[in-house]
Amino acid sequence: MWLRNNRGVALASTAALLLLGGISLAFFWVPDDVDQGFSQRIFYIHVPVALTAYACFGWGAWKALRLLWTREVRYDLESYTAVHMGVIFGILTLVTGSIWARISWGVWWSWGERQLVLFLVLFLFYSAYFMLRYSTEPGPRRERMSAVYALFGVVLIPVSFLAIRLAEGFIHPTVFTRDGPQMAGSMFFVFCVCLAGTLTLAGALYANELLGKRVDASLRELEEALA
Amino acid sequence: MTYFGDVAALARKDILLELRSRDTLPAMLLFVVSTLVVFHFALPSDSSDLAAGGLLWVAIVFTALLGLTRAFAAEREQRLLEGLVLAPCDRSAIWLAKGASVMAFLLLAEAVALPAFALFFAPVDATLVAAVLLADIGIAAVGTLLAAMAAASRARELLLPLLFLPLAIPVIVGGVGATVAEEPARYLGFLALYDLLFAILSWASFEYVVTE
Amino acid sequence: MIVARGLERRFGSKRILRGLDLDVGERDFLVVTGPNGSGKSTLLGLCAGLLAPTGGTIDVAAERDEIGYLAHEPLVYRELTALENLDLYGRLYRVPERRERIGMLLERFLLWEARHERVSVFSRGMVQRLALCRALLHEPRLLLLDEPYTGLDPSGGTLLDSELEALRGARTIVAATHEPDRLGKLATARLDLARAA
Amino acid sequence: MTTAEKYVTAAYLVVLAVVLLYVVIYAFKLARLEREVTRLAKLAAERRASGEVPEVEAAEPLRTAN
Repeated sequence: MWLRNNRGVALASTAALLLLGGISLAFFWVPDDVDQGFSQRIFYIHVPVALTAYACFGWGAWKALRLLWTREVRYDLESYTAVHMGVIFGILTLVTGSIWARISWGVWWSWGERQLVLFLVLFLFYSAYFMLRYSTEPGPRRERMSAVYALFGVVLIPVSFLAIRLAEGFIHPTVFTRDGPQMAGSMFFVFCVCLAGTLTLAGALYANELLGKRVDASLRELEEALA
Repeated sequence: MTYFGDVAALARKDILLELRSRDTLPAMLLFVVSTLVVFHFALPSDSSDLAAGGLLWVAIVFTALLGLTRAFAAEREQRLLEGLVLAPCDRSAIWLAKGASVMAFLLLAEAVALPAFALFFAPVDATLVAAVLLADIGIAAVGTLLAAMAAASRARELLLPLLFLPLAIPVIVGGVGATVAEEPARYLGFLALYDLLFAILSWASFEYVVTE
Repeated sequence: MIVARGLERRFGSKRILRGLDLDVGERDFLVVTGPNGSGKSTLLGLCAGLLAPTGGTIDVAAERDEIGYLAHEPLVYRELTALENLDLYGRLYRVPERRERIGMLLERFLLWEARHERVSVFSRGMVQRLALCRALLHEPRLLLLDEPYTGLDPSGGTLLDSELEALRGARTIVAATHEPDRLGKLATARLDLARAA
Repeated sequence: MTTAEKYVTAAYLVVLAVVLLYVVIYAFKLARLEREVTRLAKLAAERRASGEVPEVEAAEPLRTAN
């Protein structure tokens, strides 16, 4: 019962523990990568953040699907909040990925880095999602259009990924790959801790943001009742 | 077969409207040729045919965008889409008919653009034509759905390119790949996959975009 | 025919209808009155299925092809002729013996002479008469009329009077108007949205 | 600290900074909500003082609530 009423608190504290642990392990415990040395340690934040962003977009699309199925209005806010979180984590992916490109190849941007390019496309796509919401009157029509657009997003992710792989065939050959030797067991463990940390962090932010948006909406109702 | 009867009636209406008002197709034709001429001056003289092939795709996508912004112009002015939505026909028939007319205009524009491209820049082969046809399907399918969304928003013409271009990037990749790569088959396959996925998705979701 | 409970519709933060209960029986003639912005058109849109309620429920016991809706806008293409417009809708509504039905309606509403002219050259009254033809085309069981007398000249008004007289008791009719006098004598039920709100 | 170490640390700090930025933005939002609640509470109190009992529609479910 306590857990249900304080989901945000539980998520936030779990996220704090996991992330603190994961980051400490990533810095002080895990051995250096054979090829990339110390700089490989950025992997433990960049990749979990990217996967979390995908998870948020997927969660948003799932809520969108639920909205179209059930017509229950609350799914609109949930889908919107999930996409919102996805964009925050997407921006983080772009920034950390850019830093990684700087360490590895000395440039801030590399079109050869698939994940980075994909997140740029997704960033543009989901920015348009916000434009769509802002330029439409709130109501059932907007809820449904946003939901359809969010669903297009999860189809666009694999399609774009494929497109970016194919584009390497003619834009420029892949010189750098990060598919190095198999991850050592300890590396994989740290990666999992960090991934769990970012996922719960996203969950905590999502729960908070959703709560705030609901309070906002309820206040507006109250204002109308009192006016 | 009433479904295709509905589609035919609706598409016929769109063609008829265009024949009467003549405001979309001439604009598209003029636009695509102008774009190619602009590209001639934008390309340094020693750049390869490959670069020109890439620009052809930019021209096609932006010409399609021009047509798409006009796609629901007649319906939008007097909320006529409501009239169509009220009719007992399947709502996806409205999408299919509109998509077909968008595609017809796009094909006509390309019937001018491809010979012009061959004349100005580089020869056009069967692969390129196939890629253009496949790309048109995807562009018309996704674009029609997004045009209906944009028509319901306040920003309208401004919103459509923002919604459409991120979704058009895979089309550009497939098209340019088929134009310049040594082995175009997999790019054509990719375009076909895109068409299939997004046509089904748009067909199934159009109803939700135009109803409440 | 139409049952609404606690019906509410808002547009953004603006609440147009709130807690409306409504029962319209088979073959009733309901006249909805109220000032501009009181929700007459919104109510008709909800009945037609164009709008979804944001609260409460509404059940309309008619399929889409049994509803005729005369909207605020005429819902006809300006660049098509009267005949082409009705032909398009006739096909979409799968009207049996389409040509005959269209011809009959055009004659009854004095548009036969103008059938090959584009709607863009029509006068306001002609457009409204064409919109009426469009709404009546498929002989709907439920007729929703939004300000049906708007733009009609006196003769058009008389035409509509006799048409409604004939349909009264045979069809379910919901008509919204801000001047209730003319429709008042036909009404079997009334709803004043200014008071209901 | 080597360059690599600096960059890696920077990447982790960026994540931290964005989360903190979010907290700041959220604080502003909370402040706004707090102001509105205060205003509405005052409004309700005035209503009660003037003898008019506001018709609080408790039964009406909020559109956005669970």
